[in-house]
Amino acid sequence: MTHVSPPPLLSLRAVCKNFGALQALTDVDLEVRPGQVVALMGDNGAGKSTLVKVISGVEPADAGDIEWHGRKVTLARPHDAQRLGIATVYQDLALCDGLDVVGNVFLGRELRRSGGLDEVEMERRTRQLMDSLSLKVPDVRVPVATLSGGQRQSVAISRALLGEPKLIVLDEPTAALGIRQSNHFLDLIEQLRERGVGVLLVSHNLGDVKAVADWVAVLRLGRNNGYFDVNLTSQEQMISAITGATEHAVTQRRAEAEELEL
Amino acid sequence: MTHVSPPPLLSLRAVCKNFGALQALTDVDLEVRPGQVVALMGDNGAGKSTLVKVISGVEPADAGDIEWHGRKVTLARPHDAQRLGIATVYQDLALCDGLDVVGNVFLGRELRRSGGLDEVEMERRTRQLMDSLSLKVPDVRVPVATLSGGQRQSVAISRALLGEPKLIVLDEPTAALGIRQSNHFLDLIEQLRERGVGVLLVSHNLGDVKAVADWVAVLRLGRNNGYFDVNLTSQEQMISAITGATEHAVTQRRAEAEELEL
Amino acid sequence: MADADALSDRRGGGVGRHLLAPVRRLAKWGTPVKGHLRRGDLGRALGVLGLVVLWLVFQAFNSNYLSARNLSNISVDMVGTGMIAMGIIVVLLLGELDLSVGSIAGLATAVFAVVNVHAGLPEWLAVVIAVVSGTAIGAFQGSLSARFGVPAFIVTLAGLVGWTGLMLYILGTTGTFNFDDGGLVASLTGRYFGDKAAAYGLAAVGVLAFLAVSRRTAHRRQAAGLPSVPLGRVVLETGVLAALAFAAASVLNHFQGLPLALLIFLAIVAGLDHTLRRMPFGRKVFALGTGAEAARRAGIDVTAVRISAFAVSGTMAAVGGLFLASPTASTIQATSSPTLLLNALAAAVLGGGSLFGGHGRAWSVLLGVLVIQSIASGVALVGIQPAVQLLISAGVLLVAVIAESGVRRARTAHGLA
Amino acid sequence: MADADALSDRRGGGVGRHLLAPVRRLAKWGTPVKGHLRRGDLGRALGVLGLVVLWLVFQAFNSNYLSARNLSNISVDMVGTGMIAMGIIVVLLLGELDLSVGSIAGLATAVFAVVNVHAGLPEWLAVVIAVVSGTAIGAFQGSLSARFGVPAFIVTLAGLVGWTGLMLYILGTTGTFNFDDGGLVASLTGRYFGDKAAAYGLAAVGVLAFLAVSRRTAHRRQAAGLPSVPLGRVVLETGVLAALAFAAASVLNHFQGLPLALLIFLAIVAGLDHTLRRMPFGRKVFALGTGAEAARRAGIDVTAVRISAFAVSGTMAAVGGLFLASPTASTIQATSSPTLLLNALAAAVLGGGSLFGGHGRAWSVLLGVLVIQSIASGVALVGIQPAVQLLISAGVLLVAVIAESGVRRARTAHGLA
Amino acid sequence: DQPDVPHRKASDGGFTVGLLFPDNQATRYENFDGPLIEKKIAELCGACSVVDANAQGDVSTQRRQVDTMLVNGVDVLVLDRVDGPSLRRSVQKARDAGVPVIAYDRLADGPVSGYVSFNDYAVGRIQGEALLRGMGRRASGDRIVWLDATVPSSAWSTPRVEGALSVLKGKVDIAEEYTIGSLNEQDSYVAMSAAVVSLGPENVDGVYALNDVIAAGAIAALKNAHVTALPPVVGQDAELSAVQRIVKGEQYMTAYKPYGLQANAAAEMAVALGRGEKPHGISETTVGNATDKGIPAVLLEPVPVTANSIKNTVVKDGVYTVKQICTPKLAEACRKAGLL
Ligand SMILES: Nc1ncnc2c1ncn2[C@@H]1O[C@H](COP(=O)(O)OP(=O)(O)OP(=O)(O)O)[C@@H](O)[C@H]1O
Ligand SMILES: Nc1ncnc2c1ncn2[C@@H]1O[C@H](COP(=O)(O)OP(=O)(O)OP(=O)(O)O)[C@@H](O)[C@H]1O
Ligand SMILES: [Mg+2]
Ligand SMILES: [Mg+2]
Repeated sequence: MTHVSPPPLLSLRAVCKNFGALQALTDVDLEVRPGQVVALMGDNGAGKSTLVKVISGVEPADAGDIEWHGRKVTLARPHDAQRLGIATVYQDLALCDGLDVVGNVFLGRELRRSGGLDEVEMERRTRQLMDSLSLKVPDVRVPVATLSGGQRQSVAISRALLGEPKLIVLDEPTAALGIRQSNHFLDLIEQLRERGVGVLLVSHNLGDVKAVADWVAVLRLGRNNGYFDVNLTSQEQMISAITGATEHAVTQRRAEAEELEL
Repeated sequence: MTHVSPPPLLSLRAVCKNFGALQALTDVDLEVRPGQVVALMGDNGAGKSTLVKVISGVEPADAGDIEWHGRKVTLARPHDAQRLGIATVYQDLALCDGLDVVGNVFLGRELRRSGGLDEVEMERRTRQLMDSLSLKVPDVRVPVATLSGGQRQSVAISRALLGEPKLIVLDEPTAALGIRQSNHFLDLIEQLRERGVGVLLVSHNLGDVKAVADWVAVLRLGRNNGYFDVNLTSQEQMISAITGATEHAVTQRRAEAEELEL
Repeated sequence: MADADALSDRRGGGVGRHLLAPVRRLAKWGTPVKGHLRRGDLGRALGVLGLVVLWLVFQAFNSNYLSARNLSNISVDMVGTGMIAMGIIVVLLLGELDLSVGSIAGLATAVFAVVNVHAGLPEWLAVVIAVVSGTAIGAFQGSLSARFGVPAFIVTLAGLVGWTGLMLYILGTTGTFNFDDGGLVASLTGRYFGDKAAAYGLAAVGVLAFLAVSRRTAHRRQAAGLPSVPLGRVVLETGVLAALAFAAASVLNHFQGLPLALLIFLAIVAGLDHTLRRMPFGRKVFALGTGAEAARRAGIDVTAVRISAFAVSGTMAAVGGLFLASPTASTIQATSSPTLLLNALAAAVLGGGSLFGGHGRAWSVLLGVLVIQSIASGVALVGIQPAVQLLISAGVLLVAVIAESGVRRARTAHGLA
Repeated sequence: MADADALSDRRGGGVGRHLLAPVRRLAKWGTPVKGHLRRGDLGRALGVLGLVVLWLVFQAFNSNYLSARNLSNISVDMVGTGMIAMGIIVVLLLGELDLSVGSIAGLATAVFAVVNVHAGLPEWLAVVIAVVSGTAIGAFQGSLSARFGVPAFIVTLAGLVGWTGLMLYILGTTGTFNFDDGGLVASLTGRYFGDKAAAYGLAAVGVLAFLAVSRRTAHRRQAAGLPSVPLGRVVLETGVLAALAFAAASVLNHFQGLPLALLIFLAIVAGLDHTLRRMPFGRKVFALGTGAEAARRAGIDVTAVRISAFAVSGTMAAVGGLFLASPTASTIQATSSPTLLLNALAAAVLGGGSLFGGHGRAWSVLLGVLVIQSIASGVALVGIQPAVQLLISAGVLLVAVIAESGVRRARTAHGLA
Repeated sequence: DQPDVPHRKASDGGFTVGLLFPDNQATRYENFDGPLIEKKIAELCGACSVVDANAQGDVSTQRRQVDTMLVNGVDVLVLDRVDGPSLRRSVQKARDAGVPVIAYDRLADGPVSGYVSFNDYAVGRIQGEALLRGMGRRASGDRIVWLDATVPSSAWSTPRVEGALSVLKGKVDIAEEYTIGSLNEQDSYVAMSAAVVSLGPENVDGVYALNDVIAAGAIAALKNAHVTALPPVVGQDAELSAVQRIVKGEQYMTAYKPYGLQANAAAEMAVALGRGEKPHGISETTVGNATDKGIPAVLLEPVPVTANSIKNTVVKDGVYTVKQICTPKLAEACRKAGLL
């Protein structure tokens, strides 16, 4: 079975990341395949955002292998990840406060025409994009510093959707979104899946996760603590893995399954 | 009935706030009584955080009256609100990144002893507080800049709980919290209610709101758009008010009820 | 109701995957009215007003002040400081400060003099070497700041002192150096185009270019269905610009015609303005200025942009130095660098180049440096004593920043932040 | 399982109000090991190492360098710059910069001279007036910066030039001013406590105070159940301190004894250190430096803190100016302010006073200024030419910031950020 | 406040003379040169007027001041250039506008019409002679410390050094030599302190200081090093504080340049040039600069001032009154020096 399936889009093996004495990630494994939505869950401080930053090249791993389409890659800078087609919505959004919405959405990949930037086209596309996502900002030409929390998150999401990312990494993307916007966003994730995009979704919301994810990877204290098929796992099992109520059962089973596969 | 009940803890009347041409709040009314949990809901950009900032004195209102225990007050600076006993968890948390956890929790009301700050006692109490809330940070002496999103939110919450606030204003306080931490936090709100503290809770999470709130005030496009008793209102009604599906029915009823009361 | 159900259902943790039916679009209630007050307008209006008041005051003190000769002198004398100010603007947009520009200007003149006079290289080559050494110094400072994460004000404070030391070292015991006062550098400020057609032609070209660009942008925006500047406003702006440009041309023609220095300055201002507002480099500078970490995560090579910005600043400082050295055909005095820095910074700030990243157009430096030079000229004509002149320079910078802050607040209050 | 149910239930939107049963505490896995590397240790160790290397190098050039006379001279001469550097530290902690300290120092000496010599007020009153004018100037700059939201580097750049102008204006035609070389200000650096007991006594008091404070803190922390510094480390630290203190006292006693200037300096350093680290004012300064908006929302009067910090900086600059003017009993030259600023800033940075808010102990300035003055003394003894001296000053500042950045990174990598 | 003078010579013979001074580090320009020149011009030409400006050490400022004076229509310029770059273009500009330029104190480049200054070689010579005399009196060692400036802008300081060395060579040992970065007391103090550490306080037998400011710093350093018997220190400029130090016995000598003579010569030249006459009658010699040869020049002789010659020099010339010199604290020393 292993030799016929194509290699995963992204696979991490034994990734470690320390901040001084603090081991934020220890031997973390993860796989995302095209058209797959993998949810990453875990308690506060479990290392989810650290893993996201490793994948996006923002804070490179100290140890471990990262493979893209089965080939080993180095993600030392955000640029490296972008070149592969990885787009990220960070937990802290990482917007340029003083730039307007258009400027933020297109930052680093501005459209050009003879003689400079094509502001008109960028503005048109930004409006289109935000409309199509039912994400609302008062005006695409105001600095994002003046936007509400949810509006800022909308901008970060639009930014990640621009272009044709192959893997989209979302760190609690709906934390600040309203009810309607959240739902619309979840629809969007399904559209992405249908287009064969890989999605890594960090979330604390079991409802959202059950709604859109195929698999759930759980981190606990910086280590893998289970990998579940959403449709075959109960909420209780997941919560146990996240909070550490039962650490063995599920992990065990998964580990055995992996051994068989190899 | 009106003249026997004590005046509300906080009441806003016809509060307005503009950012240039943008009317963020228009004639907003709101009441919170001691021991009452009022949820404030609304779409992204509805003006919830703006209202929170008005109440906390961070961005004073342009027009309208604010009453505290029935007496008119001016909230021109954060200090004014604090003096009244209003504690706030902001959506953007507003922590001093370079100060450690202890420094942030006690910022502006440091404990003193002869000869200076009482670091030992502050550290002890911070540990105690965070333990009692089951909020976890790796160490109370690391700068909050190094904490995870949820850990930072924990610090902001601890900060607000310190002292004996009379009104606690929470702007999406669980957005970054894990499952366990969220639940624990909701318990805490109930404890606050029992102690007679007024709570204003901004949230997009209907589940949380239904779980702890007594009343739900809905903002839409910067205006009041309904005031519901949680136990008597269906989720559908609330969602309609938030998204604007039906703007009249509920508001109407509430408006009539108010007229009767006056 | 079906919508609401779907919403609460999903939010509530259900496993169903309903597609949310499209909901009514939110009213576009938030679009601020911007037609009548575009970004920077207020600042520019205030600047022009201030300039007019200044001129009238000095004219009252000395009736030669508004003579064509003096106004023409001002237009030439401002170029050196203006060049330096333009470099500073780029660094200010980054949210940084370059304290070393005055010293770099001085050092560049020393390099030029030594290479030209001592080593005997041709003047054009010496100019190139001097300018490139400014670029290299700027890049060096920028890379120190970027690679070690050291605030630029410290690196450039070291530069302020260090480059002066290097300059003194290069000049050796002579302390100064004269170069050919009929040569290339001397003619930078000494040459005028006496033909009346030159000044008027330049004015005409400028006005027409402005009109063409405005109209084309408006057309493209309309075609793309975006709100655009109304025709009336374009006509008004063009009219104001034409009036100013032809008045200036006429004054210049009353003295010796269009100065070469002014022509070069206008060309460089136009180029820098385009680079900052319409080219990817400018966008990157703005982005870094308002969120360095965000820019990094957007894949922008933060170090490269930072180094480039400081290289531009160093280059412009060297160019400015040559213009300042041109009238005396001698190297700039080492001690003058703090005052030079102050004037250039004041010009940059006065021009509305916000210090907080995100704003600042190169064109506005023109206004800023005109104000600074008008004051310098007036102070000299009225014969104010040097100690008081220093106080005036300091006061002008303070007034500039306070005015700028007022403009910024007004802008924020109007939702244009 | 009941727990999990409750969790999913509530999260899932149920209306029930179960009280969550207490869950197992998370393991305390995150506590970094800090015992062996406390904040600032690395920086201090590096600083001391650098100092020793410097001393050996200069001693190789001139065998009188490490004589008791020269070391004693260094300990006195460093006080002026050190005072200014301490003021700068406070402003750096705010995340701001005060470029005007050199000028304020000069102006204060001019004010002193004019009030004392011209107006004939008694010396002590003239000193008070000079120092208070420093305070007032600092407060003025701080309030401009705070009220108008203008970056302090601009306001203080205007100050750098403006106060020099004011100084020249006050001195008028004289250009410089001499005052009584046997008076109060002159004795600031001229007076020594010749009694050997003075220097040794001071060393003993310092060591004992350190020991007492360390022990008491450790006890209180243990009593409160908090981790505390182990006894072994306290003993080690006390031992190192005692060795240094008594060695220094012995050197001083080999020349003329304990200098008054050094005594005053140590007292002020101790006071400022306590204020910054153990008093609410210091905490507010730190808070502002790492998050102005957060500090404002915490109810801190941001404007007042900012004004106070700049007032401290202005005061210390004035005090430093008087110490610098003391040996020659003459006003400080106006042109020397950029170099003064540079040296003071280098001392502040070298001392490990991070520029990014949050770190920086007043004590470390002692080390920083010792390095700066050791270099100045060595450069003077070796007879290096002034142009090169400027290059050296600039280089020292650069090395200081680069070292500081290295230390900062090492600290971050060790989770002590 | 400046009268609008018509461009070329007015019918009544009155015209405007512009005075351009370089800096105010030294007290002399505003206290002596300016008023003295003005007084002499008023004597020679009642209808003439004088305007002045001080460039405060900045060459660009001075250039602008020249431009301004030309715009305002002065007829003669007396230019004491900033110690730094020459103002060749400005001088040329003035010449083109028909305004003659007199170089004052320091020789400027370009078509200068006259030069008035002191003989710098002689300054150095009398400094050297005085130093030898002072050391001879002490008859201890022969080690001197030489404190000089870094910007010896060739034209005026090199002859001084040559003059001093012509006397001192072979007779003293220049044990330490320091270049002072900027001419102020603090920098001089630092250099002298270093010299004391290097040589030992008892081994400094004499100090050659460029001028009185440097001398002041050196003396402060010696006193702070607790040198009880101060070695002879020589300076230049006869500043009031230097004269007072001489009275106190701290400084041995200063080279006094009678500004009155210099001012008179400049005023005479200016009036002559303003009237369209040649200044050759006033000058005794000619000098050359980088561009021109044969510039008519007046080179005046400096006068040494020591404790016993104060009365006959600075007091007699009216530079300082005895009251100015002899403050209450100095009364005792003044009596000893025979001033009171
Ligand atoms: N730059 C840093 N320096 C030091 N420690 C850090 C740094 N960044 C993160 N950490 C620590 O690493 C741990 C994991 O943090 P991370 O942000 O990955 O958690 P998370 O799983 O995203 O949590 P949350 O759900 O709260 O967002 C935390 O204990 C945090 O304090
Ligand atoms: N400082 C400001 N300047 C200009 N506009 C602002 C400013 N602050 C908020 N706004 C605007 O006011 C509106 C209300 O913002 P607010 O932050 O109150 O929304 P919110 O209800 O909290 O939304 P969210 O759920 O996304 O947090 C938004 O359209 C926002 O763009
Ligand atoms: Mg996270
Ligand atoms: Mg909000």
